[in-house]
Amino acid sequence: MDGSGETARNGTGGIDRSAGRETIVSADSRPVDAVSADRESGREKTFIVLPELRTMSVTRLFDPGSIAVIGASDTPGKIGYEAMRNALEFGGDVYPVNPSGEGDVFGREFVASVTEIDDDPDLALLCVPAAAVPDVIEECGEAGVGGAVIFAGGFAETGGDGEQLQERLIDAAESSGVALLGPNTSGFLVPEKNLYATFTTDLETIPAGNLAIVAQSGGLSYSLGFRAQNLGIGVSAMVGLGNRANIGFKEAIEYFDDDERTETILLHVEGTADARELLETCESVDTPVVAYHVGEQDVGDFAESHTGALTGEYELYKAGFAQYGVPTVRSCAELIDAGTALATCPEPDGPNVGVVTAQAGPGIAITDRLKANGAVLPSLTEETQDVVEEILPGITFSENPVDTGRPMPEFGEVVGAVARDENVDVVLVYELYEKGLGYPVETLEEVVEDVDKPIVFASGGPERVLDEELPKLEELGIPTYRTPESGADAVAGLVQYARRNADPNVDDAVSGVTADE
Amino acid sequence: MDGSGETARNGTGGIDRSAGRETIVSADSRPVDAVSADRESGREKTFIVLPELRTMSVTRLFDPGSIAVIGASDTPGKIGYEAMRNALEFGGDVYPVNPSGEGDVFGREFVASVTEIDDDPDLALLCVPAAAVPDVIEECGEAGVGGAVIFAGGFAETGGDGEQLQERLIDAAESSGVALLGPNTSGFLVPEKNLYATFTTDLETIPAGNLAIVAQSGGLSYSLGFRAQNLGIGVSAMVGLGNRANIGFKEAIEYFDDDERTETILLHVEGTADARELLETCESVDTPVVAYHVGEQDVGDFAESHTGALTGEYELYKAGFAQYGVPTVRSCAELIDAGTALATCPEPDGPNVGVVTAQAGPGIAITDRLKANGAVLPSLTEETQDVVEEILPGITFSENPVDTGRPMPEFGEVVGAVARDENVDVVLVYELYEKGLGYPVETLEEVVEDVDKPIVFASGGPERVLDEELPKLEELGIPTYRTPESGADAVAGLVQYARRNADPNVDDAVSGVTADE
Amino acid sequence: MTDISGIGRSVLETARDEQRTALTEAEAKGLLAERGLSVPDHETVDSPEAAVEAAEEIGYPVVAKVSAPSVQHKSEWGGGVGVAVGLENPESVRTAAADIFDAANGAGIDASVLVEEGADLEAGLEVIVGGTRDPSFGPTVLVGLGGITVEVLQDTSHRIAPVSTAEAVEMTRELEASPLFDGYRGSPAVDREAVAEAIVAVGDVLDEHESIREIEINPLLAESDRAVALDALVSLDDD
Amino acid sequence: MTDISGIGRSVLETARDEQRTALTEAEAKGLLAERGLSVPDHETVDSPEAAVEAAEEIGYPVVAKVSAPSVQHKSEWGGGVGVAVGLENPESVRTAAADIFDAANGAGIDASVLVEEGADLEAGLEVIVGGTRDPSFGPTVLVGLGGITVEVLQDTSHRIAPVSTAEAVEMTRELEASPLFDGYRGSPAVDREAVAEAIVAVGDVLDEHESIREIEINPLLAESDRAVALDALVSLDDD
Repeated sequence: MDGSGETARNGTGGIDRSAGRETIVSADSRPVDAVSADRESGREKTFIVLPELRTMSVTRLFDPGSIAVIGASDTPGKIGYEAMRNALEFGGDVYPVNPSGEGDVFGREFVASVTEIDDDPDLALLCVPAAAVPDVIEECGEAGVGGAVIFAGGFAETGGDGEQLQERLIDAAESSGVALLGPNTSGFLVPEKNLYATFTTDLETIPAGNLAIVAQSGGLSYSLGFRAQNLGIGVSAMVGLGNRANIGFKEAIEYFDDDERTETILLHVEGTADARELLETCESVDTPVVAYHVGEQDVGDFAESHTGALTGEYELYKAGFAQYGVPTVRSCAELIDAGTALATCPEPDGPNVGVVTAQAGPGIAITDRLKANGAVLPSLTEETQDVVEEILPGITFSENPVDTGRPMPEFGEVVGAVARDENVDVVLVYELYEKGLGYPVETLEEVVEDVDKPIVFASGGPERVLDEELPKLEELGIPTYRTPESGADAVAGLVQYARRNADPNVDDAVSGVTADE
Repeated sequence: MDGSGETARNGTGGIDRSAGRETIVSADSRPVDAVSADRESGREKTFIVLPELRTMSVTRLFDPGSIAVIGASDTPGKIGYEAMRNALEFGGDVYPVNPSGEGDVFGREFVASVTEIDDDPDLALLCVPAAAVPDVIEECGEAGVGGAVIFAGGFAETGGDGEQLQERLIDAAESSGVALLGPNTSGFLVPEKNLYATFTTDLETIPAGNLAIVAQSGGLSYSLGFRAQNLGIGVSAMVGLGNRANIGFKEAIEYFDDDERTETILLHVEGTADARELLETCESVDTPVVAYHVGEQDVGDFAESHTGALTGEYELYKAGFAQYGVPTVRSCAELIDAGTALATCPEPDGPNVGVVTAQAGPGIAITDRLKANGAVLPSLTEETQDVVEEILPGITFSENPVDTGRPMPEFGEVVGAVARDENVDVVLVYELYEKGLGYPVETLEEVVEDVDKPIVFASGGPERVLDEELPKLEELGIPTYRTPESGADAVAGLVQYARRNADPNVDDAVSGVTADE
Repeated sequence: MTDISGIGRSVLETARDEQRTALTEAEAKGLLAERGLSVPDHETVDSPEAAVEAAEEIGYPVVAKVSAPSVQHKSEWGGGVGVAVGLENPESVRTAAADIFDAANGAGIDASVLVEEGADLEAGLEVIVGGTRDPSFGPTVLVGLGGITVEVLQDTSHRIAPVSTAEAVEMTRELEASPLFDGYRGSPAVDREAVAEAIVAVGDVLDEHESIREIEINPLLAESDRAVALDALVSLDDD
Repeated sequence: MTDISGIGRSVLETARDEQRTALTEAEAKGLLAERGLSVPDHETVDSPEAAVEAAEEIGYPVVAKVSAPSVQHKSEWGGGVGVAVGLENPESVRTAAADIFDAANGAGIDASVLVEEGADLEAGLEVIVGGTRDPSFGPTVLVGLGGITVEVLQDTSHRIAPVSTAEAVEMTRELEASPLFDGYRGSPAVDREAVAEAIVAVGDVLDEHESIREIEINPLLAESDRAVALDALVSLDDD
């Protein structure tokens, strides 16, 4: 996090808005003033804390050695109880803080105030009502807390008094140097560290992995996290940003860019007053980012009451993500699918997809969907065609896609021939599981050692069989999918990434907004 | 099946094509002649067999009492072995037929010819090479076989000699009165009867249910069947039509319309020379049909080599399905999702959706997607708003969508209030699973008894928990989904169905091609 | 003064007997006029003098077009003399007709001249209504706006024919350019239902006459209270 | 004869000092001409006689437009006298200019007249190039075709500014109407790169001058070898 622009996000409250949805230039004035004014004042305020200290606070928040649960409770069902229970999964020190708490909770003795802890807790989980939050943050500052997660709602997203309360909160955070996640968030988790900085349940089921979920909405971060869990896919972290009073998209993305466990960042965006900063951040980081922007339709007032954000301007988000190198998707499922491919595969060199299918019908569905998403299906070299025809004399279709007609022992060799084809940047395979034949794991192991290109494998079969067999491919760095179209969507993400990050000096390096959508 | 037009489908071979993709009227001549000519000759030919006999043949094929496996083999891995093994799951008589077969296979004695069976087998599975098929079909006729499944490829889909072979096959079927499924098909299955008229493996994992899958491509029928299996959803039947030399979309749809186990027909279409007949059939049957038409992009030659069908004209299929009352989807996953909702829910009265969400972010994603798919989110009546506000004083958003902010004991009552709202035709609920609170099963049981409207429930949570808890809702006739968008897609199918089958005398009865896409 | 006598089935039979692949414009318009479509007053003549007489009866301005079964792209025919618009007086009609007859003689074809009431394109919206017999779907209809919206932007709506008027109205509403029917930049709203009736008629004609392969009304001029078929092409099966 | 002296930053300072919410058309065009955009020859005059002199220098036909900071919708202003096009001779220029000055006097405002080289709209493709300072994205640019493709069909392409020429070319290719740039129905191809340069210029100007809220060139006439800004509006922040 650098020192500029942070309070601009929600500085005076409720300014996290975007203008209307005009698609032609109109002479109407747009609500730029409040934002500009706020941006200015925000810049001044953030002068108080040096950038490196802020970065350190963010790091202490997401990677703490000790946690204070403020408002901890021994009453099951209360947020202060659930947050305490979750925090205890974590290996470091956990301190329950509650002035009216007596005795202990989960075997840890209550502390009356965060300032009385014999430690500078890195992370505080604030399970207190909204009205108390600013004062508690000041106490956190005194206590040397690094960062705080604020679960309470009732801030800028409710307008009026809530906006003022958020202003007070930001002032308190600025003067005390405490990094804030929220308010109005469900928190975050880091499965590999058993770190569950949240009050919800069942999170320990989400496996550790290499996808960082950074969602504007806490609720949607759970939709994504559980979708990944359902697919057996792990996350390096899962964060709901909430009102972004302090830690916003930029700070979270930059943090997870530096996180060694994170291979791809999955972004959920409804709208932000700092869209340009968001785009520039996505472009500047090394870790691939995939974005799910919600807001094609006018969802109006409902969004306004959510996290103080009007849903943003669809056209600009769409154009902006394309321009700044970010693949975009249209659902939670697609976000996980595309993110897994980006996190697992070598970086694709271009948009040219070689398709190999053992069944024509799914191959046609895949081809249709790939083309609709801007992929190119190049001709295969004669060399490749010769290899394929040797394996499959009289094959029904020996161009791209290559249709072997049925699963067969030589299927892996056909995939290898296409993967080695110099015209091909990405390989998409479809093969229904066939008992007695299995997947061509050994052949593909050679192929992935030999060829530094994404290979994506889609299949169908009984759930139990897929659960057993597909991981063998995944261990080779081949992401797997269970419908023809989800494989195609994952490849579409790779194709978008290749196109949108192509060397501008190369001929076909177009940003491809139209072609990709 | 009536007596007209059936051989038109592939009568003289290779005529199952559609014209180009011009979107404006051009003066170019279109390849109408071959089809018209063929249609005529087809009509004459089919005079030979009376319609009621043909219907009986189709029924004997799909609902046999006995099966002959022609080309049965005792060598594992051979089609004749796998088909035999599958057939034996079935309770009726199974006869292995092979002139060179000696002794027995799976304990059944080989018969040298189908004509030597002491029975009129209802169904013959032809595991013989393409060249032998027409003669075998004639023998089937002599033997009194009702219908035959022809697995072999090498017919019209390969052009040239294959087209002539298919002509010979059709002549043989016509003169012998045998109904044909295929050629170039993987067959069909009826899980409830343990009837697996196919050579592929692992099919017994697919549970019995109320969705009939009717796919142009055998491969894609498996993609769909296993997708359903993976979701724990059962099928009443799963059919790959292949080259449709004889049993086509019309005959299959009409058969499953009469099938009492089938509540919805899932259709996969690449292209057919009888598109109008297909549309008229969909309109005429009582069972809801949902269609997945592949062919938005030009997939060209690849499709041609598949089942003798050029991929059809996207614009006409899109407009035609809308016009004839058929909801359309764009992927295997959506086909299962929408089909399940149609098969499970009461018929929707209109396109007005009431959304209730326990988490704002997923609710926004749902609302966005619903609107993009032509759903209407009506205002709720004051009565409903009063009920909601009583339950949730100071709720953040008490219009439609209703956002309760979090799961809560009263959540089911909020859903009930919206379901009872006279402005609402369909209810879509989103609630992350919360341990200790669970789903509002008891309240919703009262609601579904009280209100005859579709209620669709989307959720997120650990897979094992969802597997345990969601069936409690499904037992109430509430279909469940595991991402926000898949719930929205399912409701979009209901909305399309309501719109496209609305009483034309009602004001908002528009076919809604634009609004729905 | 539209010559709609003796058309319909007999016009199609005649054309088939003559092994023609299309109706003449007058025949095509007659077929559509029988279904209630508005067409400009017109007369088919065989001499420049008769052209002037026809123009006097119809009233100026008029349009003169070549009329011959073999000529389908009239405006490109004969070095551009095939269509003359905005003819305001007898002399210009006579000259235009004479040019057509000369060009026909030069090309060795037997042509007539269609003299037709002139239309004010500014007074309405140019629409394309078409129908084609698809090998797979049978009769189908489409609507789009004239010019780039159809040809470049491919903004069209399709249906399987026959269609009801309500369905045809819905087709016009599906067009991205639909707001233009309601008036744009101060131009008056046009008669959407009249456009719909034209779609219905095209679908019905295709549905009833199996020998017709394709119909195109281009442009159909949608005005505030009617829609006029300014040009029409009916192509026949060439078997 | 473009009066581009002393513009750029100083023009914006002047406008701000005068608490204006927009530049005049001449100022706006000057700002764009500084960036290399083609603008028609023009001169701002304060009497009908000076208008005629200017027209003589520029060469006929010319256009006369009202020029006053308070008048932004020139063609609707003054009962329609605000813009007079296709002026072919001294008399018509004098009359047009006099009408403008009369209307200005009647309205009690201080107006000049902008006399400008006439353009042949048929010789090119009318394009809209715009840029707006979005509260969330900052400077953004858009391109679309003039007329219904932008206004009804909303066929536009957007970018966050500043953009490169290659990116701006890509914007024009994203338009559904993109084939029109390559020539349509025999009209010549237009200079796509010149349109791209205009997009680049609009983005750069917005990016560099925080006081500008919005820029619109409408139409930008794309011709075979250049693109000319026939009208331009630069709106300023009103704080």
